[in-house]
Amino acid sequence: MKHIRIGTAAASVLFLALTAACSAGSGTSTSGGTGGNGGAGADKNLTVGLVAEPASLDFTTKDGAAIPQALLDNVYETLVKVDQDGQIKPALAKAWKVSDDGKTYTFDLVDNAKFSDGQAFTAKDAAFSIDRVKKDWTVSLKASMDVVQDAKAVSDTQLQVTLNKPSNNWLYKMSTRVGAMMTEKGVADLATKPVGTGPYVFQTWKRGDSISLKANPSYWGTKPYFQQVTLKYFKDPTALNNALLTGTINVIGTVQAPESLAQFEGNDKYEIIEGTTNGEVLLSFNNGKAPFNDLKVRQAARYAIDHKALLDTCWAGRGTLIGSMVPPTDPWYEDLTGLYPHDLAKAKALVAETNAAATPVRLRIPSLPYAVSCGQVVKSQLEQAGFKVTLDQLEFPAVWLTTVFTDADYDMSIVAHVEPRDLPAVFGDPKYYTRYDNKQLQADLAAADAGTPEEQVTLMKKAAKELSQDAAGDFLFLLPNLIVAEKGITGLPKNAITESFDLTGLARS
Amino acid sequence: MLLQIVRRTAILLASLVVSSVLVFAFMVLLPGDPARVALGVNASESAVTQLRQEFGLDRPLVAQYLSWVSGLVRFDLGTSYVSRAEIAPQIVDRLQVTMWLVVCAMLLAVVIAVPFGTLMALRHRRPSGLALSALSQVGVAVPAFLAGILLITVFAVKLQWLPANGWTPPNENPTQFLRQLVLPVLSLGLVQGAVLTRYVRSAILDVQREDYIRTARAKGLGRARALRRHGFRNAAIPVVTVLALQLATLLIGAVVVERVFVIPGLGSLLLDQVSNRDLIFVQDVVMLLVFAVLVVNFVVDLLYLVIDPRLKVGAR
Amino acid sequence: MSSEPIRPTGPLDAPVSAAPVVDVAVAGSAVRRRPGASFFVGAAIVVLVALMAVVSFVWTPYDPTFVDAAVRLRGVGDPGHLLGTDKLGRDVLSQILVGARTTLFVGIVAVGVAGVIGVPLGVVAAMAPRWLGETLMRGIDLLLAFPALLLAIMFSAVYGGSTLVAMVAIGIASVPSFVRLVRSGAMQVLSTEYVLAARAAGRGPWAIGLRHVLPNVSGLVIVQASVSFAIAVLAEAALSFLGYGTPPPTPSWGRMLQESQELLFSAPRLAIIPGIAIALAVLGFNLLGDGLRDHYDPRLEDRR
Amino acid sequence: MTAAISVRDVRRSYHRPRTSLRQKGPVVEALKGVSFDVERGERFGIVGESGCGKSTLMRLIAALDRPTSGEIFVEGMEVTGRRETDLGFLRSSLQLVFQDPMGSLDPRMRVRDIIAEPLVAQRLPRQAERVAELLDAVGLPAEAADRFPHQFSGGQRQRISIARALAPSPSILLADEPVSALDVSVRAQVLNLIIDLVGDLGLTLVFVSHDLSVVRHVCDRVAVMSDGEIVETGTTEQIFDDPQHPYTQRLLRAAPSMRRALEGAGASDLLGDGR
Amino acid sequence: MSALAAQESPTASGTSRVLDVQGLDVRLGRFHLLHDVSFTIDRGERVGLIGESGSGKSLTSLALLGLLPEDARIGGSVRLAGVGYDLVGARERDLAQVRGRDVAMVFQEPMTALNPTMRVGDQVAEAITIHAGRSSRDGGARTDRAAVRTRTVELLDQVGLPNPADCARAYPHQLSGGQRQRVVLAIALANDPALLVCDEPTTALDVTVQARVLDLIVRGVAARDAAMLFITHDLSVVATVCERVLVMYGGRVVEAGPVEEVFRRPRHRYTQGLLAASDLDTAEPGGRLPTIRGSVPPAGAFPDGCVFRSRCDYATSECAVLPPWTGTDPGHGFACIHPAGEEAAR
Repeated sequence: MKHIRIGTAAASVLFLALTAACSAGSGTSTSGGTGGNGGAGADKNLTVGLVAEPASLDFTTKDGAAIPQALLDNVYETLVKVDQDGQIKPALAKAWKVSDDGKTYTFDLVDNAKFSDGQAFTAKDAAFSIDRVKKDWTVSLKASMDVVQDAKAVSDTQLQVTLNKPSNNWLYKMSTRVGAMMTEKGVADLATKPVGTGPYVFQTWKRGDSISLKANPSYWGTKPYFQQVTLKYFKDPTALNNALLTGTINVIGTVQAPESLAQFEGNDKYEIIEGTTNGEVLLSFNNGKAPFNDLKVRQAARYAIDHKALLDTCWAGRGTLIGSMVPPTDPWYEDLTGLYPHDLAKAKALVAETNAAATPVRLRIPSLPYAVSCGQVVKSQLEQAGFKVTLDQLEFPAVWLTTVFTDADYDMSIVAHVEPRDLPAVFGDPKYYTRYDNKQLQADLAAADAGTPEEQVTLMKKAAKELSQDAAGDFLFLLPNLIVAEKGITGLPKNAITESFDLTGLARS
Repeated sequence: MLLQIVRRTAILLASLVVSSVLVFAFMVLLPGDPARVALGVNASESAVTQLRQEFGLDRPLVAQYLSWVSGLVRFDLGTSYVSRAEIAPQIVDRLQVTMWLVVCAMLLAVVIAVPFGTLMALRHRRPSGLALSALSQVGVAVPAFLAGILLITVFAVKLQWLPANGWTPPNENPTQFLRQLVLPVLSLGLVQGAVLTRYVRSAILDVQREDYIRTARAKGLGRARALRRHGFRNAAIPVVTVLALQLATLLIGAVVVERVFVIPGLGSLLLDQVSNRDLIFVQDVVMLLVFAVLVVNFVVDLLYLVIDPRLKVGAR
Repeated sequence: MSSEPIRPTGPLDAPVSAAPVVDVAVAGSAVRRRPGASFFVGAAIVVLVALMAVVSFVWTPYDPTFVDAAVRLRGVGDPGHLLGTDKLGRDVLSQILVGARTTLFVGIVAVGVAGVIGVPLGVVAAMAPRWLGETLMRGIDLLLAFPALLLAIMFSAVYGGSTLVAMVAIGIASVPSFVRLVRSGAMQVLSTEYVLAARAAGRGPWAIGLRHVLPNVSGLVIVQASVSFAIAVLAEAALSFLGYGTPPPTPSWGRMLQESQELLFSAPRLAIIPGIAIALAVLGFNLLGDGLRDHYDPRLEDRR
Repeated sequence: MTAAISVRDVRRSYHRPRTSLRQKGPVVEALKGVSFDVERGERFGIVGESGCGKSTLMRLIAALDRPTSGEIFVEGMEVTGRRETDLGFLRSSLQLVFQDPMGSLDPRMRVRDIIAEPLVAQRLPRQAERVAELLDAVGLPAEAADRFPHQFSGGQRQRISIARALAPSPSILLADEPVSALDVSVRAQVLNLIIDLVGDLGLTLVFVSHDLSVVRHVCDRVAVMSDGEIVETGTTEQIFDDPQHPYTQRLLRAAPSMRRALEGAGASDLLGDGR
Repeated sequence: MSALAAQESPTASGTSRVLDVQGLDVRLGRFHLLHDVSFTIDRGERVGLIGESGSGKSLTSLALLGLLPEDARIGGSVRLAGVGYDLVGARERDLAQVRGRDVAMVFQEPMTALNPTMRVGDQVAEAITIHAGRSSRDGGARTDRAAVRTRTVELLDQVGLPNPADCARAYPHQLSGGQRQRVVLAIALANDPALLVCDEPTTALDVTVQARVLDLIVRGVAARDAAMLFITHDLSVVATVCERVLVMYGGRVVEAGPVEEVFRRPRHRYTQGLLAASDLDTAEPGGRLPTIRGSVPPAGAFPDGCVFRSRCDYATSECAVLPPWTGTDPGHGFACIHPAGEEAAR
């Protein structure tokens, strides 16, 4: 169970998952009727600019949020999906039932879905996909399926999954990449030729440049508007902006330089969409060793941070201030920003009291834009409170992951945890890099997973508050979902709270 | 002549062997187990073992080195630890992109450098020559990426004449290819041109002082004609050296411009693979670059044999 | 810069760099010209950069790393912030001043590494028996196959990104140009009659190396050092741009430029100011190198 | 009494780098078995054209190079085959003056240090006084010691060279084309100086030159070298008035002479018999 | 072109004057290097120009061909038979046509005077073809490649190169210094110039080689009935080769006249000193030689008035004024207030 958490979070920090799907509410009827290749004009093509290019197309063996961002919900589909409000909705499963003991799930599957290699999607494929996670996946995410005891096809359209124990989280995880439905014949070349049932078919991958998808002509559901979608990758946020300004791309899927939004604001050629994500930018403390094993030191640090000023300077004021590890889109959200208001005097007093200024603390940040920006601000603010801070920038992912994440060789770090509902992952496991060991919290989290939905909400609220009060970390802010698109592109999601950049509902008016 | 070729070939081969050992050793020194890095921090022990076996990482280093080198000789560069894709076609792909960029930029540089460098040398004591010289000094001092950013700002974003970035293969859409090529080639070519101009100037100045130029002028060749007929060939020797090496080192050096213009070239590939810790890939790319530099040097050496008859006899 | 650091092999030694060829001066002759305009302009710029660095030790308008949300993105000429502030509200003038330190540090490390390795190696390669000298030079040629940028990236991957690591790499990549230059200069010195005279006087090889060879190649070394300095400054900027250069919070002109990119439209000054600083410093060292070359190289004397 | 210099069948060959795959590089014989003696107090001239091996011979005598075979004795002590550290006697008893007045002085050293170099190297006492004495002896003012070589004219530089050579009070002076690079009007001054010093100090002089008239003026005995060999040796009168070897004859004839020219000899008269 | 060809006849005066230099004056930077140099050379005449380093003799030769550095300021006039304009101040393009055709030059350093990357024959052939078509003498015939090749080999043969056809295919580095100097001579003689300027052509050569080359130069000039200006510091070479001599010191011609007269009875004190200092033949062997005190000053450091007075034993305060030229014409006389050869009379 704990292992699950470590794994998921590890994946989540690999890259920022940036935008959300919008599975529901593609209200405008898509007119994908012309069919074939001939008719699709330029307006049926879409190019989306994104930041992180995948290193491989196989998320069963390779970590990283970039692969599901491109492929999940577009090429691969899952049995269930999460909508903009965080609710679980049908996808390849039309409906499902949960047994009273919460251990057996029976899914009724759609009967007209086909894989892009022409085979029909059946419950056998679903059972195969779930079994394969446990058998052949090598990424640590596979642990989310440890709770599954058995998956079997009752009929072509009915699947029965039995769990070891009740888990609220499992069904939620089925909406992520571990729930991706594959075919036995299609798994040979996962890294280069993904085969799924989705609205788009993988076409080409120009490494270092772009991935092209084309509309699946035999898609079982509502056919997508765009016949051809290119996901183009830009390492440099400025280049990404320039590409939109000069018409090379139609959409900036994720703005990494919020300051630069100024050039799109007030320009009626473009539309800016701002929403929220699951990405809590966490100033993490190494709770396992001095000085941050001392509550007063942690509190001093929390008081020292002026969150408003920090958000204004390092992320141009875009984003949401949060007081704990819960985004507003989660059912158990509660505004806790008042717990540790900016109070320099208190911070100074606490620093003086604990002798925290005696030795410099190492703020070891990954080489990611938001972390580099925030790191310098945090350093400056902590120093005003009397801390001595050395700032180390570690190459991300390779160096940061080994040094901070694996070896916990750090005092403080800054990273955005973008995994949905990741509080238990980040703070529920004492072996996690935060080294936070709170038995009460762990018990509450276990009970929340096993309990009824109402119990889950209550217990999670309690955990979140406990966490914040104990200053297990400082929750700097919640990353905004920032999309810039040419005017007239519709169906772009306001919030980014899943792993995929869902292209299904996009259209041009 | 034959002896010279044999001798230089032997040096080339020895250099290749030594550098391949160096590159291999460097990669061994890199911290972290490639298999573990490839699989991510939380990969299971069995998966790591399996990958190590699959890629032969459990063999002795000598065996690994030999199989790598024998692969290189057959142009079998192996399979990426990370993406599991064949490496050779990817490198070829990226190399083509970079070659377009670098070769065009160097052509531009030559087109700028030869006339301006010559003019600067001919007028090196006059105001016009000094002005050109100052201009070239400024050109040398501007980082290529800054030039790129400025060009994008003016010609792409403000004037909207050309695309700001991106890459289209020439066979896919020749017009778009050319439009996208202009700005990166300019930003690389102008800066390289400024650098090369300084060399041309210096080489021409040196040659101008040679006695044989005076002999040629005493024969009745005008200043410019004497330089053209007798100077250029001799001035070409240092300039060709610089040019060839600029060409070879730009394969990686262009990475900054590739980054600014989002061009999927060889340098970007190397940076990506370094950050992915795809060691076999990095090893191959580095070896390719080393190979390129060494071969270019070799070719330049042979070229000297053609340009400079004194070397044919091995006079030292 | 993307492209700087290339040095040729081949029969004719012509060290290549962002700035032009360092001519191999005739070692025995001391015909010196009075320094020209480029020397004075170059020296003035270099002194200015050095002065900025020195001043930054005792005084800067603000702590260059002090973040003040209240004054972010102030323009040039803002009262209290002469060159304005960046997006974190840090004082640009203070950063430029302290950045000069980084720039000098970068050059000193790179040139220091190259010189400390290259000069003795060059002298040894010239004084050693022929076979040893030749072998040494082949080894040095091999180093040419590893361009500075490549070495810097590889070094950063191994030892972690820091200015020091990157600059040691740049320095190592500059070693060949020093070795070749010093060797050819030293060989000229060794072929002079004053070295013969010194041997006839009873001087041993060490004394000849120290008392005759080194002083007479020092001019060449100074010129090359100046040019290499410029290359190192450009390399640091390029590496910072790629994220392998000077890490925050140390102020560096290269990183200031890189950080300012997203604000190119709303606050172009944030790119222009460090851009000018870099170009100026590079220009200064190149001009200084040129001026020194004119001074030390009698070949430019085209009057007979 | 032993000879000042005794050269016994000295050979020196160089390997040129090979230029073909099949053959080894050619061997160039710079000296093909040279033998002669220079007596103490003698002024011995060596005459020959460029490439005849006279400079190589000088270097071998000064132990600045090693012969391929043969032996060289200076004042009865064998020079050949000794290590550099065992050559102290040679360094103090034999010194050289070179041709190029610019290239033979280190441009980075003050005249004082240049002249004192043999004294420093041989750890001799009274260096400062000795430098002053030597400057006086070669006719340079005392304040010259503080200046650098480039501040002097060619003739003055050659005087500095001579002062340096005399510093360790050698008994033998090897002069390799000491006046060839000097202006005619200065040449006489330097020749006078050398002749005076050699006479006053009782030095043995070996004087190498391509200029027959200079050798004739300075030396008592002359050896004519051609192509790595000594073709003829004799007293100055013998060689110049009655040359025996055809090469010597040709050499003497080819040298333009003012006297003969004014008597009406033209360019064609410089050539040997026939054309 | 035709205008030039039309003037290809002896000058109106009827004398066969080839070169007429009047008041040649050269400044480079802040140095005044040549002062008022005047002389003439007639057809078939061999004139020597002697002087030590810094005397301005090489500068004079370069001025004759218009090869001085661009920033040199030149005054006076240089007129050449068959050329309708003053070479001083002429345009580079016009000068180029004169060089190699009407006036040719042999330089001091044979090792560097030839292009190392070009075959010797091509370099000679180039000298022929440059002026082909422009030359009235052979018309366009010389553009024929075979004819050019034949002429090249012929020229190389004339300068005494063994196997001239093989030599033509050689590169300069494959030839010895003496052979290279012959090639340079062949290039200079290719267009049968009216004037051949030789700037220390044998200084870098061995005595025996020098003898050959001097002989070839004299023969080549004689065969063409050309005028020759022979520059050297070696008095005996001048005495052997030339009929008339100009003595230069400090950028001025201090004495001029027939070789016999100047060398037997020098009038200028410098000429006298130079002759005495260089005359080793008559000096007592091992005895003291007469000397000129001091050394040649560096450029720009010569005294005004008489340039030699800083080294002259006879100098008086009168010498601070520039001594007038004593003599019939610039080609015969001296500039000295206390000339030699008058003490006996006094």
